[in-house]
Amino acid sequence: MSMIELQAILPIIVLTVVIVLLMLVIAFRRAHGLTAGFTVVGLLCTLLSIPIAMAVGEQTMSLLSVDRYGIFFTVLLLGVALASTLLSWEYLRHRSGRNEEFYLLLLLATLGALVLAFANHVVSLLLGMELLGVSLYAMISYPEKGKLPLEAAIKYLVLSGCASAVLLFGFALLYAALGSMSFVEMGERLSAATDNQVLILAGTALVLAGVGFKLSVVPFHMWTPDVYQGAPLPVAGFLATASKGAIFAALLRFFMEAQLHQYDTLLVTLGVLAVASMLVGNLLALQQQNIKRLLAYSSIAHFGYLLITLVAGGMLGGSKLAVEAASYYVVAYVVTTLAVFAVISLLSSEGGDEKQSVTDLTGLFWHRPLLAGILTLSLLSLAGIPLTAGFIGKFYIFTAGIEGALWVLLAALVLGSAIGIYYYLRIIYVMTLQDDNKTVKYSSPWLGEIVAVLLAVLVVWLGVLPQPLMVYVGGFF
Amino acid sequence: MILVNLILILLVGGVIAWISERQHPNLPRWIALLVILFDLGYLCAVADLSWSQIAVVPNPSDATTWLFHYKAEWIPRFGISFELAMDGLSLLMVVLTLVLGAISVSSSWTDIKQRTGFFEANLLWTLAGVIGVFLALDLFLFFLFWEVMLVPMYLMIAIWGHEGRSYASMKFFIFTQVSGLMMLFAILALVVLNQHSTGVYSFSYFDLLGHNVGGDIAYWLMLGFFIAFFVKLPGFPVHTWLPDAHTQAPTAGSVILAGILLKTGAYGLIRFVVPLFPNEAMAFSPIALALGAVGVIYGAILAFGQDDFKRMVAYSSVSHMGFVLLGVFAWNTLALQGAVMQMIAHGLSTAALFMIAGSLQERLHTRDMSKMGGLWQNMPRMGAVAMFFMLASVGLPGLGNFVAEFMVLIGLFKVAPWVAVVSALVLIVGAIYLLIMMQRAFQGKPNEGLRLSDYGGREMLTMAVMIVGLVWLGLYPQPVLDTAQPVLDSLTRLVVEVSEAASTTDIAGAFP
Amino acid sequence: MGSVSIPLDHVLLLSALLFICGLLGLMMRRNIIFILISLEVMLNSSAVAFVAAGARWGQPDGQIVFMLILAVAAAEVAVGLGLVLQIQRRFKSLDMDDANRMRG
Amino acid sequence: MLKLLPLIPLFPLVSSIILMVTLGKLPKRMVAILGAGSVGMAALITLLVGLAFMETGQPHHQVLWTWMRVGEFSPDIAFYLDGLTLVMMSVITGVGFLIHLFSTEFMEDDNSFSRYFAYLNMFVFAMLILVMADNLLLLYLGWEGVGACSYLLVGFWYQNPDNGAAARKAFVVTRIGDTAMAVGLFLLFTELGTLDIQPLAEAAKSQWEVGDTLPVVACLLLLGGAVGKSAQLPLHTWLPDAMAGPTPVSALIHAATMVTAGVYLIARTHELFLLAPPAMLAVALVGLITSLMAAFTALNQHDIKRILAYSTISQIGYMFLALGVGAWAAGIFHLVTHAFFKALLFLAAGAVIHCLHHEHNIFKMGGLRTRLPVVFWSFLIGSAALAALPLTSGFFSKDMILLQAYELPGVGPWLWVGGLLGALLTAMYSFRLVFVVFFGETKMEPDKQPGVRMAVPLSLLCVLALVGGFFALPLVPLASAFPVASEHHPSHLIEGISIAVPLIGLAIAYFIFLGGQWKVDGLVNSASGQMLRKFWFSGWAMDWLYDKFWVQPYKSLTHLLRRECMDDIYNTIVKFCQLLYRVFSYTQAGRLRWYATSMVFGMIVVIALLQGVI
Repeated sequence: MSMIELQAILPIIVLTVVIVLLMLVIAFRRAHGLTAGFTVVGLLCTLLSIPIAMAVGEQTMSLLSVDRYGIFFTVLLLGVALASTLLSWEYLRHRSGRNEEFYLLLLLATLGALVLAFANHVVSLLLGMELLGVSLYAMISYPEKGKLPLEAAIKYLVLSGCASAVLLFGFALLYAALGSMSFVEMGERLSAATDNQVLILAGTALVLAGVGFKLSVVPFHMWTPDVYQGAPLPVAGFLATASKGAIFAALLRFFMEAQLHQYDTLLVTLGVLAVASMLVGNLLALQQQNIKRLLAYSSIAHFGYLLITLVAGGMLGGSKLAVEAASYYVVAYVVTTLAVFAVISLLSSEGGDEKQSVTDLTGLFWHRPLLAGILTLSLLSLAGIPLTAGFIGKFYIFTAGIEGALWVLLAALVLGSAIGIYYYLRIIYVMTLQDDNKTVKYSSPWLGEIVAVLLAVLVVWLGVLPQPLMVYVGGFF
Repeated sequence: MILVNLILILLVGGVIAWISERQHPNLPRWIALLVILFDLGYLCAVADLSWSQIAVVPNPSDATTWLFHYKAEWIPRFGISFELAMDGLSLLMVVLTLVLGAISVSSSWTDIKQRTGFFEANLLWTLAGVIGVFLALDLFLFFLFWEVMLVPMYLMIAIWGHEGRSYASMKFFIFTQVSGLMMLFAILALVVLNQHSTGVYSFSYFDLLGHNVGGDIAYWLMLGFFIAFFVKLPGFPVHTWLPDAHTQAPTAGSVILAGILLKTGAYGLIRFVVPLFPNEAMAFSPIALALGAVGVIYGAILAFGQDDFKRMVAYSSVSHMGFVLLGVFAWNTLALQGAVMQMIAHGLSTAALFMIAGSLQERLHTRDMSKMGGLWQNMPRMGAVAMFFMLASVGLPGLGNFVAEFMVLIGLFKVAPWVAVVSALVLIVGAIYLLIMMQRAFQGKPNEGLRLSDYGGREMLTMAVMIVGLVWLGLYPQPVLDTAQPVLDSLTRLVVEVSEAASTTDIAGAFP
Repeated sequence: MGSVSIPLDHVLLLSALLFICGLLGLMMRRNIIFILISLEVMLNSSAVAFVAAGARWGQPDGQIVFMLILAVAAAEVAVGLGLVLQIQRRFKSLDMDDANRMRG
Repeated sequence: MLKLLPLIPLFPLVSSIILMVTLGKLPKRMVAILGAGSVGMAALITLLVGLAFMETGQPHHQVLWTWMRVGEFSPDIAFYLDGLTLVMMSVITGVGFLIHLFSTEFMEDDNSFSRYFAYLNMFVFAMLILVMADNLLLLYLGWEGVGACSYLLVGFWYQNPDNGAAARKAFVVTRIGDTAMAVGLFLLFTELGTLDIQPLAEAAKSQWEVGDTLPVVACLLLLGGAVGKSAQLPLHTWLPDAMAGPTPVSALIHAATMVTAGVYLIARTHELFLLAPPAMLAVALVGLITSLMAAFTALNQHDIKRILAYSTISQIGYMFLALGVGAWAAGIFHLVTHAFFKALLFLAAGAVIHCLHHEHNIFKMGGLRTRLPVVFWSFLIGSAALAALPLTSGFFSKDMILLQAYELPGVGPWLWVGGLLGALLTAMYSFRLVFVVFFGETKMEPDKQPGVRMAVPLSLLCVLALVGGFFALPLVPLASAFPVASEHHPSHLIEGISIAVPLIGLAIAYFIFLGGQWKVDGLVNSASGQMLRKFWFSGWAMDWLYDKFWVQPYKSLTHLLRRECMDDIYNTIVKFCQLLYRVFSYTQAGRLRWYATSMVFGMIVVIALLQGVI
């Protein structure tokens, strides 16, 4: 491994070093604020290392390829991690228990996500996914001592383990059929393959199922609401954004590098999954009273929307537009979802039970207008109303879908969005209700509020001035 | 820049009104009123238009022939620009918007007692969004305004609405949103098709106009646009959001909804649907005309059955806006002029009826007409005003609504005599429900025990503005007609050219 | 490739059977310990498949993945067992059917 | 002098607006001066303008401003003055002024004095616009305007719901006719490209042949409008109910002016009707049948105003008959004389009602001849004119109509016979009224006498009703507007019969109602007699018929639709979504094993999909 290659993967190295150092810091001195602060500094250092890494240009190695695409998602994921750290700090501040190791887990999960963003090989994919996954199991059950987190963690562990096994078995079959585990080579041999069709078919199906699970695509979505509900809010936010985002990034790279878009039946399958996700996800959220479950169902739907881009990419022969659309949508989704979770978790930052029910938001507009405003904005973004990031995302998906002439998928998208508006608006409506018996004084979680405001600004910025990001994500692959 | 400022003034004014509530709860009202009047004054002062300028027939596909044009790069990746332009039609609509905006502020003066700042802010933002809709000529920007204006409107209904506001506001939002998605779809498909043939993305109206898509797909795209505007209009089977939203909205909300928001649908039909898809729109026109006629009659019939004052007025809107649809799809200058007139006249007359409903609710705490009666005795001034607007809605000649409806019908008669005859039946059916409204609310045995305050100076002044407006429209509508004429001329000519160039199919025969 | 070779298909069949066993265990078993064991079986069955595939192509990659899977499985189980302890403490039961507070 | 023309409608308009804006704040005296004075001024100017017009005899055309101009559709706000217009204007302002004057006393005690005059002035304005308009659209403006004023005035005493119902009925029923007329305007404009009356006539003559379908359709549509406004079959049912308004209103609107607007419309567009003989015949038949039906009904009423209302319907039937046979001048002549004597009758009836505690039932009156002498003489003169007793104004006009009807080739004699029957009935019911109310024993004492402001208009109208026919009124100005009728005189026998018939009617009425020589009680009280009486009393059961076949079905329909059935579609969709929500939610059972199973199921689906099975 040359110096240049080492420099290219500098962010990963820096983050690893930070993790080791953090372990030492915790060993020497247990202090919540210090740990959180160190984590923030560490993440900032990682971010700062990115320009250095980029200085050597795009590097493709046997396991990782450090390219614009990977760097882009790295920045996104580090941003999510940073925001999650600050939100976790606000969240854990008023809660008892030794929470220092939580940040360690957070960093480990981030590391896993980073690896996924660069992965161009089955092994690095596996490694990143498991690092991310195992850290998340622990994070889910770590801070809260109640029953729900535990239940969520064990469910996630078992099902995610199962999905990993399925994914691995699938890759094993593909490997057996193709003889390589690098995405690019797999793609080349796949298109040349004439025999071993059964292995390839079974392998692809299993890989699809495994990834589908991680992205909570219908019919592999069952775990999502339970895990979201049980996980502490910042963790749920991290899970919804960083974890899913990283895995989608890896999937997209796999899809593109292995040229999977040439296979019609695969596209049909993806299309069916997309339609199912859009409709089932939105329908499940329709009258859901728990916000976290509602967001889980909404994320199911959103990944249904995202799959449209893959299908469109296929119909267009792997066009850049599809990648562009997918990347933009992921960013919009991540930022918006994180903003929603930020607001909800800030509402619960006083300690005590989490504010999970929709009715807990009654009158929020009038006693916490800032947070209510941000939440409204984010929900509108999720619903795809213009001036928000979510709209540009939807715009992209529409464009890609039209270019690919995917009328059925677009019809489902329209239907799904229609249902979606209902439950997003329901929350907004509840917030506008009059609620007189809430005169509690809140100590303002200012740091968290700054994070939320920044996220909201980002939502608007991406919705109003999308051109720079469009140009950037247009340059992938 | 003038056009940008028009919108900016309202947006910033909204923020100021919101903040000013901390100083004094009355302040936002004054600020909102002044902001709107200032905006109107700004338009009049800076615009500096002469009739000769307006009379220039603009070339719809050449922005420089328009009264104003503003264009700035926005999202070059997709050829999206921040493009605003104004011609006579949009000028009329903007003026209507601002006038009714001021009226709606006045109508909510005593109605809204809580969170006035946020209320007025939402009101101003809605107006800004509507003006954006009337001015935007980049389809992306148009869609943006189209959707964004819903949000403050939604909040107005959801926060300050009446008992059923949850259902009503939700229905309003979902109906318009879903239809909006179909339009988004159609816009994007149009742009993509255009890109396929020209190689560049462009959302500019001027680039897309005259680009004949052709084929089955064009029909579907036309439908996408049509549905969005049709829902907003609202047209017959998709009108059901309107009675709920109008009934539950606060008075100012109803005024804006009926007076302005519905007009965006009509405006869209004239500006986009027919010019962008002339052949398809004309092929579709029998269906559209049938829907329009059904809506006209259906609205009137349902209005008769209502007990709720506002609901009745809402159904009358369904009925009246059907004329706009008829006018647009008859697509000759007379009918189009009628449609434009109807937009303005209906804006005024319905706004006034909603204000009366609002005043009644404020005083009686009910909208149920079966609990009213003989109110003329208690409130002769309100009764007289109500009588005037009732007669205006009935279509009494000499008032704006008559001019509009007559021109629509006479234009329509050339194209589709039987549709015109059926629609003309509304002269009878419409009279029935409006007269019974007057009877149930204001005539009959008065309740002697009731002590109600009659209209005061502010209300009378507001009403006087609308009365004068309607009389002026009814007796000397020529300025309005002259303003819209060049635009409509150019649009009709464009459509004829396209249809002639397109093919020799029998569709072309449908043009006057 | 070695002179005495077991056909790839056979090994894959074996691992598939193992995999299905694990899957069935996951679907049938209520005790969390057995569920974890089933999970382990699934993971390891895929590891076997990798080894066989590596053998087919004469590459060491398969075996490397095998070791990686062992590590992953170990980590999973470690966290899993930690959770099992907690579950036993809070739910007073290891029956996963009892852990269904969240639904709907 | 002709330039003063626009001032004529302007005076009442301004007065009306002042009265409306001041909202009853003005003192009553002031209101009276404004209300009656403005119409008086209008009458004065009409006189001046009329004199100026007589000098030249040339039609005068005056454009105020362009109303609206879109392409070739460009109606102006413009007036056209010819003999016909002048006659109508004279009637409106002249009779109108007298009725206003009468009203100042009649309505003195009413709280809404100012509102009354505001409406009444507005009516005069609208009526003037109707007759002065140079195009059909402006005419339509006046047409609808008088309708609206009629609505407002019929429902003037709004506190009684019955009045409101009557007002609505008046408005809606005439609206049916108006709609037909509007469609007629669409047709005329679409076919001929203009709505200006004179060019329209020219265009019609050059584009259409006599007997074409289009002119027939157009004329029938216009006839629809006329039938509605003039309370002819089948849209006559509103007029008797419209008597709910104050009596001077009935005199002005529902006797003298507005209801004759239909006659004016047909006369105004006679050049079109000449192109459509079937439409002409329809006009004549409508007129004749209405005239007879209404006369029978009038014979059976006991509300003084309803009798007069049916008599009005019947008399307008005569006018339609005249128009239908092409006796344009005769029709308009009858319109004028009818305006005099019917206004007189209504005002006199109003005076009776005013002095008798608002009593309407004639059988509770009686012997008023000595108690209210001024009213009695007025009523007598009015009735004589109505019955067309020789030498009264009504005689000349009715005679002219009958004679010209007789001359019509083909159906003419039949129409003449029908007209004679009508004349007989007219004499019967009008003198029945006189005998019952003013002769016999006194059943009720009047509590006051009509004052000078009532007496003066009554006396003036008496004069007009008596000698109006002597004025060469119809001949000079009308000649310029209509094709000259043939100067051929029918035989003296025919003329004699025409003169005799009303006298016979008078005699019959005398024998039955006053002298008591003829006992008709037995006939009346027999079962069939009672039924016939009831049938006639209800106005040939037309109201019942309409109620059953229009009003009730419409009400049921609206009641059925009241709860927005279109919403059911959307509610079904919502329900369906909620159902799906519940179904899917049910699958989220929270059990780990089930979740694992669902994943396996998903895998099978994916494999199947990839295989292309599904």
